[in-house]
Amino acid sequence: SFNAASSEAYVGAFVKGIKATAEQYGYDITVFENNYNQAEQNQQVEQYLSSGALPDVFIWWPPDAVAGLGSLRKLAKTGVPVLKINQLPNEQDKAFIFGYAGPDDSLRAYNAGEMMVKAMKMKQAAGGDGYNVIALSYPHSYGGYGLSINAFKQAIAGTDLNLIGDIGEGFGQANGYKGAAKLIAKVKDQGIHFVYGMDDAILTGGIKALEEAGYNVDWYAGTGKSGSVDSDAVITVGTVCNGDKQMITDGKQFGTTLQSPLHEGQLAIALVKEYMENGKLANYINFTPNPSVTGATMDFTALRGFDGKLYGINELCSGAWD
Amino acid sequence: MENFLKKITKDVDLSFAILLSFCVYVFFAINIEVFFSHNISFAILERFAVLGLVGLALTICIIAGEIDLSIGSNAALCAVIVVKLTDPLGAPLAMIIGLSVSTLIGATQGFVIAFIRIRAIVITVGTLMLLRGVALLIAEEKTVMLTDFRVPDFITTKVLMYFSPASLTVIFIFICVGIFMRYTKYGREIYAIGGARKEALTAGIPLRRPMIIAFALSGFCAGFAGTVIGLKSGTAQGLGLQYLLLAGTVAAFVGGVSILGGKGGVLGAAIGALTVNFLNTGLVFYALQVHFVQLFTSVLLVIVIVFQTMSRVFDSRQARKSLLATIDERKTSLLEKKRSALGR
Amino acid sequence: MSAIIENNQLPFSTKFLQFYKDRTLLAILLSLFAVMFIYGIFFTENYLTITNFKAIIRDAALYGIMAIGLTFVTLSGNFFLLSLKETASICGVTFAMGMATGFGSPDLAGNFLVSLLAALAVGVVSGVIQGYFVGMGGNPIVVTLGGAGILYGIGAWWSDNLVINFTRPHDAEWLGTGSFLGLPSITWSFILIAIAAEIVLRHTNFGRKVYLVGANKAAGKATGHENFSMAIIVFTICSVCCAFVAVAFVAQMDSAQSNYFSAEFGSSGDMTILVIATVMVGGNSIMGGYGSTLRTSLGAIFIAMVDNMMVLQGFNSGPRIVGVGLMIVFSIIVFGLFAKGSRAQE
Amino acid sequence: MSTNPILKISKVSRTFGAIQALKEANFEINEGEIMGLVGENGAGKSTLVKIISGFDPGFKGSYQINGKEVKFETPSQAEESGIAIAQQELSLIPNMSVAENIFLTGAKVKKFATLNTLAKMARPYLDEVGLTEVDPTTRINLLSVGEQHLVEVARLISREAKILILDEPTAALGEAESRRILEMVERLAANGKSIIYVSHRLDEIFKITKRITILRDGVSQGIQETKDIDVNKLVEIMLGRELANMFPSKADHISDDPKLEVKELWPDGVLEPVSFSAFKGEILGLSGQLGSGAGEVLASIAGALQSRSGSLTLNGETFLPKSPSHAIKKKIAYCSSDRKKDGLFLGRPIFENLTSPALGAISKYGFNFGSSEDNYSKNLAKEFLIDVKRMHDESGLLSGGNQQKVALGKWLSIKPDVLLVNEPTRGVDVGAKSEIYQRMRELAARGITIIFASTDIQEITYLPDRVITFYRGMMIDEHRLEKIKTPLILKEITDPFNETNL
Ligand SMILES: Nc1ncnc2c1ncn2[C@@H]1O[C@H](COP(=O)(O)OP(=O)(O)OP(=O)(O)O)[C@@H](O)[C@H]1O
Ligand SMILES: Nc1ncnc2c1ncn2[C@@H]1O[C@H](COP(=O)(O)OP(=O)(O)OP(=O)(O)O)[C@@H](O)[C@H]1O
Ligand SMILES: [Mg+2]
Ligand SMILES: [Mg+2]
Repeated sequence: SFNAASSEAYVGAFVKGIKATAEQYGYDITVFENNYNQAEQNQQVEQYLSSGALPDVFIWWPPDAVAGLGSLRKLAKTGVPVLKINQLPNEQDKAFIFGYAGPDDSLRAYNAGEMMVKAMKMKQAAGGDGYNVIALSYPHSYGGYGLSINAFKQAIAGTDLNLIGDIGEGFGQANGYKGAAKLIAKVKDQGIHFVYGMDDAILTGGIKALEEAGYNVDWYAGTGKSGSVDSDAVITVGTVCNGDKQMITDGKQFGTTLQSPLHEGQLAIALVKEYMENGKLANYINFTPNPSVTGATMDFTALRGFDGKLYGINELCSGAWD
Repeated sequence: MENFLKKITKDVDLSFAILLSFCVYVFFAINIEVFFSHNISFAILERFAVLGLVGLALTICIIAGEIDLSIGSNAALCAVIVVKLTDPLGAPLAMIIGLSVSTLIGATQGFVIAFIRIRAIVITVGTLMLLRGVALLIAEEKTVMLTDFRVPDFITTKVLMYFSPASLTVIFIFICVGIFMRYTKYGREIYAIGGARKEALTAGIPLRRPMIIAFALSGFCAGFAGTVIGLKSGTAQGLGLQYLLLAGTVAAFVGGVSILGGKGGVLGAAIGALTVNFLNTGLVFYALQVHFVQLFTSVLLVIVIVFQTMSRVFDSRQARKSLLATIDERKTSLLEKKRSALGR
Repeated sequence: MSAIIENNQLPFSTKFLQFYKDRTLLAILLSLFAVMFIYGIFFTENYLTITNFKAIIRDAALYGIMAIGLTFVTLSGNFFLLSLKETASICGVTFAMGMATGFGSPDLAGNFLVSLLAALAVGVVSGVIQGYFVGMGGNPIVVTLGGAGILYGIGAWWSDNLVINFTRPHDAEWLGTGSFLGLPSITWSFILIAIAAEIVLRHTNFGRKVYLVGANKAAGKATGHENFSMAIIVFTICSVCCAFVAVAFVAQMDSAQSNYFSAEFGSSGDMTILVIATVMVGGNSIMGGYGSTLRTSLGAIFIAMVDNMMVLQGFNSGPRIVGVGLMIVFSIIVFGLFAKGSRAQE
Repeated sequence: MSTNPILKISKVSRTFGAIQALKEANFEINEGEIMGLVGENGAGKSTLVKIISGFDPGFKGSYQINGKEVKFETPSQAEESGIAIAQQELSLIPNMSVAENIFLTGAKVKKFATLNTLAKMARPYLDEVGLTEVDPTTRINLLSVGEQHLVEVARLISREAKILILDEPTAALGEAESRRILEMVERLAANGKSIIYVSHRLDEIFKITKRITILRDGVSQGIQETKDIDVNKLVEIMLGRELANMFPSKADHISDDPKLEVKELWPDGVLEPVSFSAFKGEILGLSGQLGSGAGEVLASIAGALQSRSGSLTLNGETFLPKSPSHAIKKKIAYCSSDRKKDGLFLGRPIFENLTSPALGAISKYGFNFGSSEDNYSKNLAKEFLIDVKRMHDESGLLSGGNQQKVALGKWLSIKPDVLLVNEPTRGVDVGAKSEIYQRMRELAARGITIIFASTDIQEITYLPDRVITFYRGMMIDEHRLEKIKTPLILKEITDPFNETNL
């Protein structure tokens, strides 16, 4: 498997997952990491291939959905089947891979959008108003950005919600914070009522910035998790649950759409198994589930992994989910 | 040949660089059975095509007594331009445009440095950011990529077992630059302003010419590195390639170039780049986490630093010894004269 | 031959300018500000708001503090510490480790003081070691470049390259997200450190030595001020500043990770470069012996202003980097041209 | 001279900041003649020849070659019209080979050449200057200083120019090497080259030149036919005054309690250990040419130069300074010969320079607030007549003279027992010179022991109470008060063993 550095919490969990499952099925797997750096991966691929030793299957996670094509072509040229993960295949890829395993960026974002609409309704019910949304995004140069932002817009289209700001400072909490701080300064006096984080790591940083700027992001009314919303709170919704669980438990984050690196790892191996056994995949695109999770539902959420076992949310999520 | 050997043995830093790279290679050759194979050698040369160029770019600046932080951005910019223009204009024209932009940028920096008399490191801190942004703009903050992959396929095809058109071109560039630096008046001027700027100016060397040439050269090399990367993968990003600066600098220093300027050369740059490549390539087979690769690379650099520090101390000791020796041999005869003349 | 004339009671303004005898350069910096202001006022809405200026200074604070530390290195003629972000990274990891695990001993877990001291200690050690090599005559650029990779490697190795979280509430919140009299603690830290640094440079023997050794190492040696100890001290100061920034930032994020400060994908770019640029935009002489931490602080705010304004103008990261880069190059060239008059760099 | 000159300079002025290096100076030279250019330090000789050779376009006045007005922006332009120079400061690249250095730059240098071809091309020129045994491919920094100067000359003649300029070529050479240069110069002149020869060694000037141009404080004092002028006349024109009168009168006697005793001190670069003692309140002069060992002895007393063995005894303590700071602690102050290199912090204001050795004196607990430093430095400034108005100016903006006053004056801040000065007045204008001499005398009178080394024969004759002469790393002799006579000392520092009869 060629993938990004396990320094990234999500990738870290993914690597754990894929190794564990591979072991379970008796495959042995080598993981090549890179620093979210396509050029670096290209060279690794080059070097690995030059060693002449070929595996039965390549599992390929491009740091950049588009820029990875060079490496993909090299891998494919060897005749060894390639499974693409994490980044939805685009037209050029199709010729070189036998399938895709990973999240559905669009669905993920769409669910987030719907969750926000739901929250908006609850807030209205509680007598709050204000419908301005800001998005804390991936860098706009990054492949996943387009899919996500469009799906999200779709989900909130037709409602009162309107997107007034979108900044892509970078990945992770640190950049999430920086970006949010800047965006807040910009749109402050238009008013901010809803925040969409393209992933929870970014959102966690964003929430810190919001709090510092004096916003109330705690959506629980006095009643606790009764499902009613504090009418003047800024509602934040994230995805991927790779951030800080505490944000949700404290009610600073309304909800997230679960995306489990564990699933992704397991699914990848499962598909490899399927492909090895009957030479093809039942279906070409295979998504990991992206259910919505809110503070209210969180503790009861459990999902079946692709190994058949049932996993609690803490096992499924990456980031600060012990 | 034998005076070539003489030259190497005279230059302590260079010979140490050679020794070091030899050790690294042997280490991996022993521990990884496939390492000593022409496939791997091919891969190493492929990587050399990039890192070597960047190392060369930095080596030239350092020889001129300056350091250019903007090469990473310059490379990225060139990569973006070339990849973007290859589809409409065809690779050759695209390369010409991209490379002339990079070279021009280098030359401009050289001019500014010579004209204002500021340190390159100062101005290139700024241009690092500037060019990075420009690259991002030209790429419209997306990843630019080819639709037609014949070019990448061509430049990565194997020739003569070890080489590809890419690596062959780079080796050719190395030879040309090497000849230029060592055998032409202009090359020697670059060494001069690097090694002893005050003396060079007193000798009547115009600061601007060598400075502009040096930075134009390094800009060209950086740009070419970017071109190779871009065309090999068929894609380019505005934010990419920042890692080249570090890798290239390490390569240059491991190659034994002296930061004080005026010393080192193309050969050293090549060896430095190879050493780093041996290391990286070797480590790939251990499938280590990224930070270990960085760790080991820096350890390599530290070894060089320690060696150079020690050899400097040793040199000064030697210098004093020889001084005292020459005095002692002049002593007897002169003191003899003194006795006879002054009766004391 | 000029007779001896007491300069009795000069007007205050002259005294002030003599105090900052590098008047031209300071003037340039200030006029640059003026331009930014005027542009900002007329062409950017909610630029002139208090909150926005808070945001600007808040932005400047993090790399501003690092830059102040680096200014000591530069003024003392030891060029740069190229391992800024790596030092910060390893110190951040150390701090988070302390807050999360208490370095193995659970009763220490979450103990702010212990974690802080540990982080600073790491900064001191790395500063002393690198300073030692430089003092021995090693070239700062090479030495600290080597140091960078090693520090990062160790930090990542130790933290197994994972995010280290410690949950709220914790004792470091006051530093991370807390604020006092309406200003975030980190902003206060920036202001206080800036003042302290300026006092040290202007009114202590150590500060004077920094300038003297920076201006001329040989003359320094001849008058009994060796660069050996100087190098060790300034590199330590700089590293400690990095450590402090790391602690503040980690305290704010309730988490640390070895690559927090190397924004590979952050459009704001590489922390180390940003900090160096800040020192240069302050118009400090890279050859040493000339400049001040005040100018560095102004430089930091200046860069933050440019970036902030472009955000408010709704620019994407691309143009923003261009803008900041342009401003840096521009001011460096202007400084260069003027410095040429009063004092050539060579 | 009826023949009209091939090079003619008239009413040329050059100012640096506030000082005027050249004031409407005139100069000319004919085909095939050797023109001497003399004048004391700072008279403007180098400035003039820099202008002639295109290194210094920033002058006012007329510059004609073969009657045609010319304006050189760069050295290479001057070279194209047949002018080449070997400058006073070394201009060789240390870690380049001899051959590469000779053919480093210039219009006529081959664009492309291997080291071996360069070596072949360099051979004849090296032979010409007598470096027959030097391999052109050896690195410059492996050569002795003398040999390096010869390489400079070799580069000069390799330019194949019509007009050759030598700015103090023999300053660092021994007699034999010097003589070779002189012969070469005469040979070149015989082949129809015109040569401008700048030197402080008047014997050389009289030996080879046909005419002499004399500069005094940037003003040319007319051209003299060498044959109808003698040394004293020349010196008089050069200095424009009676020699002695700018020196303070000497002490009437030398106290006999030794303040500093130097025992068996063996500095690097000196042939044998030297022992002598310096008395309270005297001015002791160490006289000798470059590399004679006088400077070395001074430096190693100050801990600035390593020495193989030996010890000092000062105020009853016996020790050997390991470093300048060690010496400073023992109240030994050392003012080196090169103020720009390690004497001054050129970028820093004057007052900081003045207090730099004694920061402790101007601060409490390491802090330095208020005006204590101001007053402290002002007093020092007054002592050395440094303009108090300019205390906050960069010392680099001062004239050579004032710079030297600062470099020297700063040492009073440590209240030294012994003050060591190497070349007290190098590159210093006449006015400042006599001030510095006055100051040194006053300090001595206050009981400070002053030891200075100098290559300037005047000041070594008229300033000190006692003189010790050095020759090629050996201590030769000692003279007191009225026994100090110029000819005697000149003899002892140039040719103590009657080897040469120039
Ligand atoms: N670059 C410069 N900037 C300012 N002043 C200068 C510069 N070069 C020379 N001067 C001053 O011009 C005057 C003449 O200097 P010059 O070097 O021509 O004297 P010189 O006759 O060559 O002395 P010497 O015999 O010591 O070589 C001196 O006062 C010197 O300080
Ligand atoms: N050796 C030198 N190197 C550099 N600059 C020099 C040198 N000698 C003189 N100068 C120039 O001379 C100027 C000062 O010359 P001047 O002889 O008038 O000294 P001054 O200090 O201004 O006069 P005063 O002695 O009355 O104070 C400075 O601007 C400086 O540039
Ligand atoms: Mg001169
Ligand atoms: Mg004067």
